[in-house]
Amino acid sequence: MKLHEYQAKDVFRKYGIPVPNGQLISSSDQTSRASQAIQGPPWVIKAQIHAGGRGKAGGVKLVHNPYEAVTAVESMLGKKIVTRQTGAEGVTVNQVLIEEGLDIERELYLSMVVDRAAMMPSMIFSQAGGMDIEEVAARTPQRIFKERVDPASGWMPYNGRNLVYRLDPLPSPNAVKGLLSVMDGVCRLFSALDCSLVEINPLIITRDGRVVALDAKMTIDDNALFRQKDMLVLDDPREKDPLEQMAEKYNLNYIRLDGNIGAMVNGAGLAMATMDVIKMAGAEPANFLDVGGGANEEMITKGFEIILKDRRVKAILINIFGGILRCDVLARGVVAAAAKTSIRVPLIVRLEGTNVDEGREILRNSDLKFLVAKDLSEAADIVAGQVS
Amino acid sequence: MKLHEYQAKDVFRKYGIPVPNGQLISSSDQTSRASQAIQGPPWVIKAQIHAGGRGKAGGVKLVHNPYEAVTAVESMLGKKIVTRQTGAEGVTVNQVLIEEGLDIERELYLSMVVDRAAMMPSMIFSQAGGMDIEEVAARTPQRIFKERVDPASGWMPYNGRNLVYRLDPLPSPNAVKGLLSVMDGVCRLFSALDCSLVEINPLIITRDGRVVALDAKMTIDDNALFRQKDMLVLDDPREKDPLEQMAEKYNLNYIRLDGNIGAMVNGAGLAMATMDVIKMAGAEPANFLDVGGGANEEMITKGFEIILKDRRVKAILINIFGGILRCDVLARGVVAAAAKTSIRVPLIVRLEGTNVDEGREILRNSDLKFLVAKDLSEAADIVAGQVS
Amino acid sequence: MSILLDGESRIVVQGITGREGAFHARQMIAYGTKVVAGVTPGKGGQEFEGLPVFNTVGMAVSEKRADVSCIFVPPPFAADAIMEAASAGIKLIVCITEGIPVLDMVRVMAFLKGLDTVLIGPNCPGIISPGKAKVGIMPGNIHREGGTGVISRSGTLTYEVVDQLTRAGLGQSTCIGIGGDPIVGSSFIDLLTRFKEDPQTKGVILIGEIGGTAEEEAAEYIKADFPKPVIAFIAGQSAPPGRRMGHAGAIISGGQGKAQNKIDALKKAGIAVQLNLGTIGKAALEVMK
Amino acid sequence: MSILLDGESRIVVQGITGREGAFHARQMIAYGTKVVAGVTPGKGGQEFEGLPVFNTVGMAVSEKRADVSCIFVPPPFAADAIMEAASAGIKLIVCITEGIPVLDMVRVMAFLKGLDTVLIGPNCPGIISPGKAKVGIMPGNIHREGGTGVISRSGTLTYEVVDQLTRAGLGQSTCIGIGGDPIVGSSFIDLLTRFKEDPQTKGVILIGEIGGTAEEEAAEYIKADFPKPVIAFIAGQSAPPGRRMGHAGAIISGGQGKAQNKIDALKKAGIAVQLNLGTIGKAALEVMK
Repeated sequence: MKLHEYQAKDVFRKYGIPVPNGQLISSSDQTSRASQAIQGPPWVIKAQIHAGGRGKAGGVKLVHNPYEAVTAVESMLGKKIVTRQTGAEGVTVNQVLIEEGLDIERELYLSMVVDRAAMMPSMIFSQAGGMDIEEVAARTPQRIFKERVDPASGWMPYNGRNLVYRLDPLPSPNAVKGLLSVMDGVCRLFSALDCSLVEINPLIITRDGRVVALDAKMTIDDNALFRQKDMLVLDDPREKDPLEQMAEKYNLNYIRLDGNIGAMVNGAGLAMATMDVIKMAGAEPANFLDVGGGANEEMITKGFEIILKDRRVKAILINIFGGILRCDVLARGVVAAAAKTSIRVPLIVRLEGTNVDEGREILRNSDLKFLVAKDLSEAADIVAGQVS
Repeated sequence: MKLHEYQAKDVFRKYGIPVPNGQLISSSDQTSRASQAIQGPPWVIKAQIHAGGRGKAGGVKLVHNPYEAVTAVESMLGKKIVTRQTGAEGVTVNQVLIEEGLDIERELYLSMVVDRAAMMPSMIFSQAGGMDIEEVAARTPQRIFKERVDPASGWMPYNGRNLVYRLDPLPSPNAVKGLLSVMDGVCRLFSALDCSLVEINPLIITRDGRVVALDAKMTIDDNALFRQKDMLVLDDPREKDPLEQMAEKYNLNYIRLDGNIGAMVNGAGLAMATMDVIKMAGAEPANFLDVGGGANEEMITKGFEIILKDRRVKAILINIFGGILRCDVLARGVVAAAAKTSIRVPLIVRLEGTNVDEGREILRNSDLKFLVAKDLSEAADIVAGQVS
Repeated sequence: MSILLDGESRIVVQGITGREGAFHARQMIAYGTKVVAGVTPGKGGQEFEGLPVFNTVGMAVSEKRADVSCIFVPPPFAADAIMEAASAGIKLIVCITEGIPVLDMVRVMAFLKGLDTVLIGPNCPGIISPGKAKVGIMPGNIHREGGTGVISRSGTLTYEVVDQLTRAGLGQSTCIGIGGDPIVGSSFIDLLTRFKEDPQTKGVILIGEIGGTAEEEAAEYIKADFPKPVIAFIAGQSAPPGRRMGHAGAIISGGQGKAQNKIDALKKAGIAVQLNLGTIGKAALEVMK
Repeated sequence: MSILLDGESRIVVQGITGREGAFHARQMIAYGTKVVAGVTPGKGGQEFEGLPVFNTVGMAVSEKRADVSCIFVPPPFAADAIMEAASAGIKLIVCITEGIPVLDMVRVMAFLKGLDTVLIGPNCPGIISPGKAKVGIMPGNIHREGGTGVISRSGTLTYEVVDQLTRAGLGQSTCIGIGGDPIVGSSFIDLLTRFKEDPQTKGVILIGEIGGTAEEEAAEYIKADFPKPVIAFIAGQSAPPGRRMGHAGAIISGGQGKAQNKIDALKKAGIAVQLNLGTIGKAALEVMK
């Protein structure tokens, strides 16, 4: 679950990580009151969307007087922003953060993630603040420093020193202290709030030697939301695809993609492989949909309904390898969904595994029109043939 | 540092560990108001002293009406209690705890210590509540259950289950829950407050299924007091030996013993070995005094003064193996102390190691009367000869 | 032989009185697996299909000599269940549970450090040594005993592959789903090392997917130190970056975890990579021969 | 040969700019020890007796190839300093600091698990391989190179014993103070194992004291697996129970840690126990011959 910048900064404040003074507004007539309440000019106007890359897409503006502020806010609120992470449709800006502009001496990068190979949280620090860190990592890996956090000890002061004292030139002793304190805070909140990502880019040192988190990204581990109720309430579903929202409600793993072949599969790995097979057959998947190993009839029905709601879908492939999910359950779910909605596109079914005969029988005896594929390759070929 | 029972129970409350309702009083005229405020009769009157074994020494009394309560309080406050842990002199009772009497169904034992061999905290649990646990451990070790706490995970629910589900017969589900919760609380406070011991004996299950800590012992790791300021203020020095208090002030490791040979040594191991040598020579040490490896002249002076203040001392042995502590520093300290106080007992000096010649010279050139021993065996023999 | 699991293994099922635990315990027993006990805290003393249910794994070990555990405990309690099994001396722990917080797994792996315990999973279908024993949720009937080892990050995708293997006449020594989470107890390499020493195993199928770098590391190991034939498949070639594809671990992020990186690394290590899932059975037959 | 420390060891001193650290760093250098750098966070770039002072141990390792660390850092920061050294790849860490909270040491030992790092101490005089190098605070001049290994929980008591050994003509291979705290990095057994393999070491003096059961465990190990002559001394025969005798670890509690228990265990294992400290040098000469 992603937090907005302003939400992450509220968390930062609680953990003693300095952030710029700012106010959140959701309509442009709040702009002048907000800018009066915050030291400035200059102010920085920042669109609150989950996707990264908003800076290049006009989602961050530096303004030097109240008029510019209003103009900047109006250019964002209610408008769509398209970044490399939003897809071509872009996302609508519902809220804007107005912050004091600070006098930056130095921009650094700081983040924390779980290092899968080391099986520990890892803090990542770099002199190359404000830049695309993936690019820095690819081009100049020697500029990226890492410290792992052993669960037996937790974050220790030396972890911070190992990072900060590699800066060249070394900042003032006060700034060193400030950096160590921010790192400690990031590590504490990362553990306490079950984060999968905390990122500050840039983390700045001001001309008067203060260390401030100018930006803030936080992602909470979805698996841990059951014990992070305070975070759960921060969820802002407005940017989510409506079909994905609906799927979430029914515990279905559904991701909308750009193609036109709807797919329903049991199991994440098989679902990915099915998308791959569709693509190799020359077509494009409209979605990833894993109904899960333990899906019941209702989940199948809902999954099938979601696919049918997607107007771009020109053909549907059902690929089920019955294991825990029995083929007869699948068949009943599909038939139930078809009874509610008219199916206006070709349906290709490939069933295998537990109770496959019963499943095929149920489908055959229904009103449903569908094509049968004997194996996965054939299924993909038939599907691709339908839309080419 | 030891806490009093009432102090430990205040801590327990903060960590959600149920304790009986009670009030602390320090004069007997507070008895009736206290007993009115607490459910009863019966009440339990408990002398607040650090030493264990007070039950058998008249320090715990069950009373059935307010008159008995006053009598019981008066029998304790201001009086000396002698237990197996106080020494023959006993300790004066300054405070008394009045508690509600509870209806006990079952008495258990629970404690947490650092397991030196495993290098982890370890929780110890036994059915044999209310008994001397050392005796239980010696006679029926199979009745003692232990769970270690891995620092990588902390106390886990399974640790508690491993202990509680070994009870035979198993208590009610509610009591099981209560026990697991107490264990969790003990472990949390043990870590958070840098305890070296937390002990609840007995931990009871009442007839109505509640789990309550009837007694409470807590010891804080002296080495961690620098970060446990909240605990430090709970220190009650009134039971300490005045000479030990004075030594503490000067960072001297001094323990008063029952013999009559004062000893001043550098280093804890050598100090213990010196006590042993004195005893083997047929005499009894009056103290353990380790002036430490890095003692300066002032510490030596103070240490020597403390030994001289002990009226039982009939002879003094100084045994110094100069390493970091140079023999000349030692000599100057002794001479300085002697200048302030008249030395009325024989002084035997054994010096060896760094700057031994300078040290001997300083002693020789002073007004001090002393005997020189060429080695440790001779030193002990001379000392023992002086008092036999 | 087979690896990790054989007909002598004595299984305790943690969470045996739950819906999933009960269903799959019966399936395992039906397959012929030696399930010796169940564990559900607070239900000790009950019976399950004639087997004793204990309050703790420790009791299942001391009373019934259990040496393998299969965990069907809900995510909030699963890390605790794994540690309980390990501390009770269980040598092979198979955790089926999906949805364990990743920081819980960080703690579990630190806890297991230095212990002589193998963890398979979590978020996995389990492990099966066909004809001997099955510990997990895979359909037993698609498997046949034979000489091919299977290691996979996936569930049904593995069934698809195993079904094709069996139809192609390639039986399996042991099939292991290592799990779809970012942190899992056993890696490809951990298991390859065991397949290397197993005389029954003639070759191995490795089924990877997007996310992390486990396949790249496996490729290096195989090139340096694994003498038997290997065929690999990677799911998620068409997956978009930044999205979690069902499995918590199946996500391309920070420029890492792309299918193409993995395919390239495997090919560079001289490993046969099968791109078309539909014909992996036949392809395996070629490579294994 | 000697154990753990020799003339090639390259020492970094953590806390070199403090009073104690500076004093003993000079003493070590005067003894001929290869001290290559110091570390004090925030003082990187300074010099100490011509040696560079770094901000981190990592820099001392990468710039000066330090492989041994000697720690003189105050108790609140000492656990951090130990972990810093271990994570920087230091192979031998000698922690002199007295007064580290025991729960800090619990964390340190869990942290060191699985790492290829030896910790001596804390609360110890250090380690010396006479004639080669000295890392710690012991007076160098009382030592002579020779064939006797010394392991002790104490400081000055060890000097007393070493002095007697030297006077008796028994030189030392390596003398280690393992420290007086309840939890120390290296046990008697850890070091006996090394002395066993060291050809220079002909026999070992073991100096124990009240508290814990380290001597009892050592006795069992020696009986089972240590072929060289051993002579033992235990301090604290006259210590009262329940009191901490200077060292945090020297306390008889819960019926454990009595000197007599230790003496009995050692004697039962066939080890010569010397009761009179005054004549331990001569006694050692008998046993070692």
